Amino acid sequence: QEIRLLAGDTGTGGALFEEMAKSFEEANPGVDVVVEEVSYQTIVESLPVQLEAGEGPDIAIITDLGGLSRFYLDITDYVDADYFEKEWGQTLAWLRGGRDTDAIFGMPTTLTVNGAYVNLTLFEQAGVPVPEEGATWQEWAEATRQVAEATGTDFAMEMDRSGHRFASLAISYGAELVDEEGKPVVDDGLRAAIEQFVEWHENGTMPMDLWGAVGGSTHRELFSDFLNANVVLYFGGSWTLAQMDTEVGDLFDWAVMPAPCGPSSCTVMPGGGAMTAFAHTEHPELAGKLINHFAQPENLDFYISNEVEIPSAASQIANGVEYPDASERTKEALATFTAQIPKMADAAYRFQGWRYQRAMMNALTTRISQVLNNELDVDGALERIEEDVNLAIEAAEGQS
Amino acid sequence: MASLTLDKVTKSFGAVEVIPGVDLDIKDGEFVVFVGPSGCGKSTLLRLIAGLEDVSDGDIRIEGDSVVSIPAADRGVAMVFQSYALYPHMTVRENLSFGLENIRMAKPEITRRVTEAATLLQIEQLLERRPKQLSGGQRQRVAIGRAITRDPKIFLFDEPLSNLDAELRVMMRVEITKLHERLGNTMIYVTHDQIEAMTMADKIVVLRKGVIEQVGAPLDLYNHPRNLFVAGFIGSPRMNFVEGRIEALGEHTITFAADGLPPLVLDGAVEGAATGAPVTLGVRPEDFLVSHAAEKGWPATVSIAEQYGASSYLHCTLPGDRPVLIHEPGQSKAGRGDVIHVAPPAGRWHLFDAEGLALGNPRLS
Amino acid sequence: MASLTLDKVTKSFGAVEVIPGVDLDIKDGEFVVFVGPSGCGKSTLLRLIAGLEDVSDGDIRIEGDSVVSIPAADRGVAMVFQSYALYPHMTVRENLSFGLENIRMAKPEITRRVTEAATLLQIEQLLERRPKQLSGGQRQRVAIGRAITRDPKIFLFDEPLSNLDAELRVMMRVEITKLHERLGNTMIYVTHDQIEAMTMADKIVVLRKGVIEQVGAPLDLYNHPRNLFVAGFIGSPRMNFVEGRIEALGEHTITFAADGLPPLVLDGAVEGAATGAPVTLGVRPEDFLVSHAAEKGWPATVSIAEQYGASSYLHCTLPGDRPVLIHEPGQSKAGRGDVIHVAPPAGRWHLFDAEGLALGNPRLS
Amino acid sequence: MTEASMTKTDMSVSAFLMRRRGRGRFHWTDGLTYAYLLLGLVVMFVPVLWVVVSSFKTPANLAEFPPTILPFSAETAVVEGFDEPLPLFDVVGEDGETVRLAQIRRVGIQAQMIDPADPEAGRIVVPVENATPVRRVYLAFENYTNLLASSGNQIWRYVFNSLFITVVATVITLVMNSMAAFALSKYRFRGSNVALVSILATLMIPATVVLVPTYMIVAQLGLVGNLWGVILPTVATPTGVFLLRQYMLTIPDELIEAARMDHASEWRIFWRIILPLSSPALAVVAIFSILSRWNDFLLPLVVLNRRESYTLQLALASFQTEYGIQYEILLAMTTLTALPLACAFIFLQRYITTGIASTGIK
Amino acid sequence: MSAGTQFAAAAGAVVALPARLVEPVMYGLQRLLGIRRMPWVFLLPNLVAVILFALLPVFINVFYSVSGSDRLFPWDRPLVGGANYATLFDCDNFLDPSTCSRDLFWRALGNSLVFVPVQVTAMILIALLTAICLNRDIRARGFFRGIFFFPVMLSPVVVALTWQWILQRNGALNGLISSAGLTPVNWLVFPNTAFFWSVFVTVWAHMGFYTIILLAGLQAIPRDVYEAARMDSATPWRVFTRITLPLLKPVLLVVFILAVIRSVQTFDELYVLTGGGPGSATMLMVQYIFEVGFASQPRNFGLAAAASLLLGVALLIFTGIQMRISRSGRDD
Ligand SMILES: Nc1ncnc2c1ncn2[C@@H]1O[C@H](COP(=O)(O)OP(=O)(O)OP(=O)(O)O)[C@@H](O)[C@H]1O
Ligand SMILES: Nc1ncnc2c1ncn2[C@@H]1O[C@H](COP(=O)(O)OP(=O)(O)OP(=O)(O)O)[C@@H](O)[C@H]1O
Ligand SMILES: [Mg+2]
Ligand SMILES: [Mg+2]
Repeated sequence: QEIRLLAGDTGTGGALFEEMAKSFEEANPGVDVVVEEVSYQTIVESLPVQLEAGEGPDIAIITDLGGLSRFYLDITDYVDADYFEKEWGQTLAWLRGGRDTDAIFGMPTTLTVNGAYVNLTLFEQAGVPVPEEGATWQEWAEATRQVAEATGTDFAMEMDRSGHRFASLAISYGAELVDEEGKPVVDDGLRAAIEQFVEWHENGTMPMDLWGAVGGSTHRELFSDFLNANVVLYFGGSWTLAQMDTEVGDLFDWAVMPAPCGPSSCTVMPGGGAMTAFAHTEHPELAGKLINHFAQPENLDFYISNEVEIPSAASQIANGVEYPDASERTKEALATFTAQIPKMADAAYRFQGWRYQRAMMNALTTRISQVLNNELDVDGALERIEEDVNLAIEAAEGQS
Repeated sequence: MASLTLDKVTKSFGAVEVIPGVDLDIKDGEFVVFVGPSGCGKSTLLRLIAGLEDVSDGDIRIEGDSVVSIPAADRGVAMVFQSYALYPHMTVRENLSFGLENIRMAKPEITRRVTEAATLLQIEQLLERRPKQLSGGQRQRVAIGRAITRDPKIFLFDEPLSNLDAELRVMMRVEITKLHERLGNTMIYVTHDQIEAMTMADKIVVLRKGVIEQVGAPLDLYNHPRNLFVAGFIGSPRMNFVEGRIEALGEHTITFAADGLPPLVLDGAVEGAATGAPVTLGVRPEDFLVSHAAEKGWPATVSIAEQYGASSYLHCTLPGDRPVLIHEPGQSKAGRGDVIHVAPPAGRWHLFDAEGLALGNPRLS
Repeated sequence: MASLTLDKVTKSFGAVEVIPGVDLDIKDGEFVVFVGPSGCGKSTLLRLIAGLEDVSDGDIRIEGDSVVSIPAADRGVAMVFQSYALYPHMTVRENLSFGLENIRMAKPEITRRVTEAATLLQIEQLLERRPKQLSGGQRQRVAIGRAITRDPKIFLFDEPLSNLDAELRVMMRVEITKLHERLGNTMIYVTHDQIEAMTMADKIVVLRKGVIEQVGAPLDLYNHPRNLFVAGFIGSPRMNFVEGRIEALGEHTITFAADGLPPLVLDGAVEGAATGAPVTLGVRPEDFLVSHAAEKGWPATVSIAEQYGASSYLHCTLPGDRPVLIHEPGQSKAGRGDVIHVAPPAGRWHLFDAEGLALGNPRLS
Repeated sequence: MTEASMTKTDMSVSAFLMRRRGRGRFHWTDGLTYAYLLLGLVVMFVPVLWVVVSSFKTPANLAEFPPTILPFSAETAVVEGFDEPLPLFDVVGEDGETVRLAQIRRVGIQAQMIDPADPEAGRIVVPVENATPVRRVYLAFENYTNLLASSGNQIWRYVFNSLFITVVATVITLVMNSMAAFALSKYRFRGSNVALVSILATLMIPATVVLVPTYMIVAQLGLVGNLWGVILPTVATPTGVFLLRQYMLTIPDELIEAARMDHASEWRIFWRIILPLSSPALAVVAIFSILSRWNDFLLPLVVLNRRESYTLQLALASFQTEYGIQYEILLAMTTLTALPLACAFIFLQRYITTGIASTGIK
Repeated sequence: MSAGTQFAAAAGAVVALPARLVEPVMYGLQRLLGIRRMPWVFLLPNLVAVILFALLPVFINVFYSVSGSDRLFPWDRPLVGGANYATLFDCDNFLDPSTCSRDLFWRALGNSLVFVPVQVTAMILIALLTAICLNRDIRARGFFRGIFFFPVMLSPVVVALTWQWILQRNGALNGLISSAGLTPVNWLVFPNTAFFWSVFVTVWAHMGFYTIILLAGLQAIPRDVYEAARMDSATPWRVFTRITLPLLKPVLLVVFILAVIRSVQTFDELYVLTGGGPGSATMLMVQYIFEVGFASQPRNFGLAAAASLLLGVALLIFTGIQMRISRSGRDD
C-alpha cells in the first residue's frame, strides 16, 4: 500500500514529512509513504487540473484551501475530530470552501501572514522615527517617503503584485470582499483602498515595476529591491524571513512591523498551507490516519520549529514554539507575525476561506494594473471586478 | 531468354489513350529497339512490359504465359533506367546485391553472382564505391550489372545512354552490343538516338503516338521506309523532301516536277505511280550526287558549308526557298554562295503518295 | 566589333593556378572557338574576359584599351551562359530590356532594340512568356537576344548548346553561324563539341590545363595537328594511334613497324624522321583504305560493324590487340569476324615523335 | 596546408576582414555587411553572454547597480579572535590616507572595523561612505554546486528525464513523420490531400490553447506523471511531415520502381531506400524536434506531476516560485539548460542550413 | 551530407532492433492489403497521433465552448449553447473595448492586431537583411550564422528571463545607460517601451529560424543569374529589388505564413517578460486564453475555448487567403 504525499519544494518540507512518516510506517506495516517534492507552480497550476481528471496524489499540502474544496476527502472518521476542531477551528472552515458542513477535510500545516518589512537603518540615517504599532497606512507612507527622500532611496514602499497582499490593505480600509453568502462585495472600502493605492503609485511612493508593469494575473515580486536597500518598506509575506536572514546579513538593520492600520482595522491577510487527502484515493482510511499522525502535537512542534514557520494550531500559537536554529532577529520577526494573528479581521478569514478567492484576487491584480495604466478609472475597475468574479462563479457553476 | 508477345496492348492514363493498341512479337534472344518521337509512348510500353504500369487492356505474354497480373518483381524482367536509379547511399556491391537479399538468397550465391556480374562488366575494383564516386559510364555499367545479377529473361533499357557524353556513348553502345552477344538474352531497348537504333538493333520498332509504324531490321527501315514518317525519322541527318508531282512516266524513268524547279528525271521505276499524281520525293543527304560544274540536276545555292574534317555538310537552298542538306564525303570545296548542281543517282530516291505511303520500291540494287 | 588581346593572362584560385599564362590575339569580327578537355580553364578564360573574375596577372585589352580594372558591365561584352541564366520571373521582353533599363536607356529606344532582336531571332510571338514556358531552343534564343540588345563589341558564349538535344543543337548551331555573319561582331565560343568547333569557328583555340596547345583554322588543325594532344582531340571519332618505330626511310616513303604488325610503307616524307626513332603513327578512321580481299596493309579483324545507313564504322582489332576504328562510306559489307586489310593512302597519316610533337607535314596535297 | 596558413598569418587582421573569400575587391557593401554583422553579434550574443557571466556572480554582486561586468566578490581576511573571515575595506581616513581594514560589523551608516595587521589596536568606527570594499574577480561556482545540492542531487534525474523525452520523442517523430511523408509523397491515392491538409492544419493550433483537452486525453490514457504522457502528444509534428514530404518529392520515383523490381517490400523501400536518402531533411527535423522537446514547458508542467519525472525545464521553473526568485541559482540553471543545446548546435549548425536548403522549401 | 548519413546511421542503430521486428509485420500487411492500401498503413501512426492529440482536442474545445462549469470532463459539463460566445461579444461598441463585458478579450485582440503586423514585418525585414548579409562572400560566415541562430535554441522561459534580467530597473541595459551618463529608463513600465521590447525580444528569439530559411532560399537562387545581372549593369539595389526579391518570393511566402501563425501564437516569452502588462498593453490573444482557461481559479474552460476557436478560425481564414493569393500569383 502506497500513499503519495505531494509537498511544495520550499524550505525543507518534504524531508521533514518523510522523517515523521517513519514512525507511521512502523506502526502500520506494509504501508509505504512516498513524499514527493514538486515545484510550487505544480501545486498551484497543475494539481487542480490533475484533480479534475481524477489524477494526482493521495495527499497534498495545498495553499488554495477553499478553491479545491470539492476534491477533498472527508477524514472526520479517521481523526480525532474534537482535537482538530479545537486546534484549527477557524482554518478548518476555510477548507470547507463555504459549504455547509462540519466535515473535516484536512490539517492546516502552517500559517502564513502578510507583513511589512522595514529597513531600520534607513530610518536611522534619515533621523525619522519609526512609526509605532497602530500607525496607519498613511502614516507609514508619509514616514517612508520622508526616509526615502532623506536617504536618496529609490522608493518608499513596495508590495508584491498579489491579490492576497492587496487584500490586506483593502480589508484594513473596510472592504468586505465577500459576504456571508459567498457573493463578491465591491464596496466603498475597496474603492478607498484602490484610490489610495493609485495615489501612491502616482506620487512615486510605490514604483510601477510591480503593479504597473505587469498585466493579467501574473504574480510578481521584487524583494531584491528591499535586500538592496532600494526601498524602505516592503509588504510581503512571512515566508520570506529565511531569505532575509541569510541575504541581508549585516548590510542593514531590518524588522517586521505590526500590521499597519486602515480606517477600518489593522489587519493583514492570513494564509497558509493545509494537508488534505483527496476523494479519489484508494486508501482513504490510511490517508486519514496519516494526517492524524502528522497532527499529533509532537510532530507539529517538530515540523514548525524546524521549518521556522508560524504555527497554525491554537495551542501552539498560545504556547509559542521553540525555534532552536533561528537567529534572534528571526525569532523576533516571528513573534511579531504571530502577534498579528489575533488582530486579523473576520473579513480576512472569510475571504481566505472563500472558494472564489482566487477569482477575486486575479480580478484585483488585473484591474488595478489597468487603473494604474489609465486603461480604466476606479469606478470602472470596481464594476469589472464584480463582473469578473460573478462571471467566474457563473461559469464554475455551469450556468453562464 | 524468352520470347515476348504483346497482344492488343492498350494503355490509358485517365481519359488519355497513350497506347491505342500494340501487337508485337519478339523472339527469344532478339535485340529490339523502340524508337519514336518524344512522348510517343516508348517508355510507357516498356513500363507495361516491366509491370511498373498496369495494362488497360490486352495481354502481355512471356514465353507464352500471360504476365499481366504478375507483379513487376516476379516477371523475370530487369530494367535499366534512364537515370540509372542506383541507390545513392549504397555501395556498388550493395546495389548489386540488394535485390538478391530481398528474396533471401543465400549469402554465398549472392557473392558469386555479384562477382560474376562485376567481372563481366569490369567493375570489380569499384565494388566498394558509392554511385557518386563513379563516372557516368561506370554508373551505367553498375545499372546494367544490377540487372544482370537478377538473371532476367528479358532486359529492358530505357534510354540508358542518354545521360552520357558523346564519346562515352559510343563506347557503352559497343559494350551493350557485346554484352548481348555474350548473354544472348532478349533485350528491349528504348532510344531517341538514330545511331543507337541503327547500330544495335536486330529489329527496330518505330512508334508514333502509341502506334507501330514499321518493324524491321535497321537497314531495311533505312532503305525501304514504309512511309514518310519512317523515312523522315530514320536516318540522321534526315532525308530531304520535296513536294511535287509526277510529270511523266518512262519505262525506267520517272520525271518529277515541282514549281520553280527544273524537272528531274529519276532513274528507276516504282509501282503505283501515275502521271500527274501529287507526290513527295525523298532523297537522303548522302544520296545526292554533287557536280560543281556541270549543269545537271537541280541548282542549289550553298548557304553554309560545314566541314567536319572527315566529311562535309552543305546546307543549300533550292529555288523556291526549299532548304536541302547535302552530304559530301571528305573536305568539300564548296563555300557560302556557291551554286552546285545536285541529283540523286539511279534508285537512290524515294517517292511517297499523297497519304505519305511509299510507292513501291525504287532501289535497283 | 572589336579586337581582343590577352597578354600573359594568368589566373589562380587560391593556391591553384588554373591559367598559367595565356597570350592570344583575336581580330575584329572573328569567330573564335575555345575547345579543350573538361576543367582545362575554358570557362575561366571566358569569365576573365567578361570581367566576372579578376585576372591574377597580365592584361586584357579590348580595342587596345586595357579593361582589367573595368567592371564587367562596362567592358562592352555580352555573355550567353551555358544555363542561359534567364531571369525566371521576368517575361522574355523584360529579360531583354532589363539590362537596357539599368543603364537608363530611353523607353522608345529600348522597345526598338528589343523588337529588333526579337525579329532577328524570330521570337516576337514569345515576348510575353516566361522562360519556364519556353522550349530549350527558345530559351537559347532569348539568351542570345539578351546579349544582342546590349549591342556588345564582343559576344561570349559558354557552351550555349550543351543543354539542347542533338537535333536542336544542329539547328541552333547553324543559326548562331548565320547570326555571326549578319552581325559581324567578334564572338568567342566555348564548347566541348567537336562538330561545333569544326563547323563554326574561324579560328579554334585548343586549350589543355590552361595552356594554349594550338591556334588555327579548323581544317588546319584537323589536317596539321601540332602534337598528339591536338591530333587526338580534334576530330570525331578520334584518330587511331599505333606506337612503333621507323624501320626504314626511303626517298618518298617511310617504313613504319610495330611489334606483331607487318611493316607498313607510308607514301610521303616528313622532316626530322630518323631510322629507328620511336614514333606514333596516327591515322584518322576515314583515312584508312579498306580492301576486303587483297592482302595489302594491316590485317584487321572486325569485331563490330556499325551501320549508320549513310556510312559504316568498323570496330576492328589489329594484331597485338590494338583496337582501331575504320570509317567506310556507304553501307559496308563487312561483318563481325571478317578480316579486312587496311592502310592509309599517300600522305593521309601523321607521325609524332617521342615527345608527341608532329614530325613535319606528311600531307602531299 | 602550410602554405595557406602561412599566408594567413601574414595578413593583418583588417586585411583578413577586408578580403572576401576567394576573389574580388572590397566593396562598400562589404563594409556595411560587416558593420551590420558586428552589431548583430552584440545584440544577439552579448545578452546570452551576460547571463552566463552573471551566473558566476555572488548574490550580493548580482544585486549591485550599476552591474559590474565581471563577477566580483569581497576580499576577506582571517583576523585573530574572529571565527569567520572578515571582509576587507579600503578606508579613507580623516587625514586623507587610505588604510585597509577588516569590517567586523556594520550598523547603518557606521561600521566597526579592525586592522587585520594589528588586531590588538582595537575596533575603529568608520563612516560607511569612507569605505570601499576591496574586491577581486571571483567566479561563484557555488551557484552551481548549490543548484546541484538544492535539487537534492536529483539533477541527474532531471537530465535523464529531459534526455529521455528528447531522444525518444525525436526518434519516434522522425520515424512516424517520415512514414507519413513517404505515404504522402510517393503514393497516389484517394484521400492523400485530405490527410495532408489535416496534418498541416494542426500547425495553426497553439499548444497553449488545447492544453486542457490534451491533458484530459493524456489522463484518460493513464499517462499522467509518465514521461510517455509528454512524448506521445508531441510526436506528430506538422512541420516535420511537411519538410520531409517536400524533400522526398525530390527523390526520383525511379528508385522506388527499381527497388520494387528488386523484390523489395514497401516497408523495405521505405526503410532501406527512402529513409537513408532523406537524411538531410531528417537532420533538420531532428534538430527542431530536439529543440522543442528539450525546451518544452507547459505540457510537462501539467502532465509530469511527480518530481521524479521532472524535466530540467520544470526544475528550472521551480526556482522561480512564490517564495522568491533566487536569481543566482536561476541564472546558473539557465546556463546549465542552455549549455547542452549550445554544444549540440556547434556540431550541427552547418547541417541546419544545408539541410533546410536541400529540403527546398518552395 | 556525410554527417547527415552519420546521423542517419546513429539513428538507425537506435531503432534497428524494433525495425527488424516491424519488417515482417509490415510485409504481412502488404500481403494482406496489397500495395494500394500501404500508404494508409504508413500514414496510420501519424494520423492516429494527429487525430488523438491535435484534432480531438480541437473538437473537445468546440464542445467546451458551448458548455459551462469548471469541470474537465465533457460529460460533467452542462450545455450552455452560445452563452460563452455571447459573453465575448457582449459589447456596446465594438470599437471601444472598455464597453465590452470581456474588455480584456477585445484589448488582447486589439493588441494582437497591432503586435502581429509590427512583429512580423520587423521579423521578416531583419531576417531578410541578415540572410542577405550572411549569404555574401564574407569571413567567418559559419560563426555569424551560428550567432544569429543561437537564440532559437533557447527556451522561451530562458529568453524572457534573460531579457527581464537585462531590462529591469537595475538591469544591465540601464547600467550601460547610466554609465554613459544618460538617465536610465524603466523599460517595462511604460506601455510603449514595453510594447517595443515585446516585439524586440520575440524577434530576437525567433528571427534566426527565419533567417536560416531565407538563407536557404537565397542559396537556391542560381549564381549565374546574378552574374547575368552583373553583365546587365544592374546596381546592387536593382539586383535586390528586381532579382533577389522576386526570386525569393515563394520562400518569403512560407516565411510570412509561418511567422504570422507563430506571431499570433506568441505566449511564453511575453507571459514571463511582461505578463501582458503594463496594464494590458502587451496582453495577446493566447495569454488571454491562458489566463481565462488555465491560470485563473475557477478555470473558465468554456470562455477560453470560445476565444481560442475564434482565433483558430481567424488564422484559418488568413492562411486560406494567403494560399489563394499565392496560387493565383503563381499561375500567371
Ligand atoms: N503517369 C502518367 N500520367 C499521365 N500521362 C502520362 C503518364 N506517363 C506518361 N504519360 C503520357 O503518355 C505519353 C507517352 O509517354 P512516354 O513517357 O511513354 O513517352 P516516351 O516515348 O518515353 O517519350 P520520351 O522519349 O520523351 O521519353 C506522353 O504523352 C505522356 O505525357
Ligand atoms: N571559383 C573557383 N574556385 C576554385 N577553383 C575553380 C573555380 N572555378 C573553376 N575552378 C577550377 O579551375 C579549373 C578550370 O575550370 P573551368 O570551369 O574554367 O573549366 P572548363 O574548361 O570550363 O571545364 P568544363 O568544360 O567542364 O566547363 C578547374 O579545375 C576548376 O576546378
Ligand atoms: Mg521515355
Ligand atoms: Mg566550363
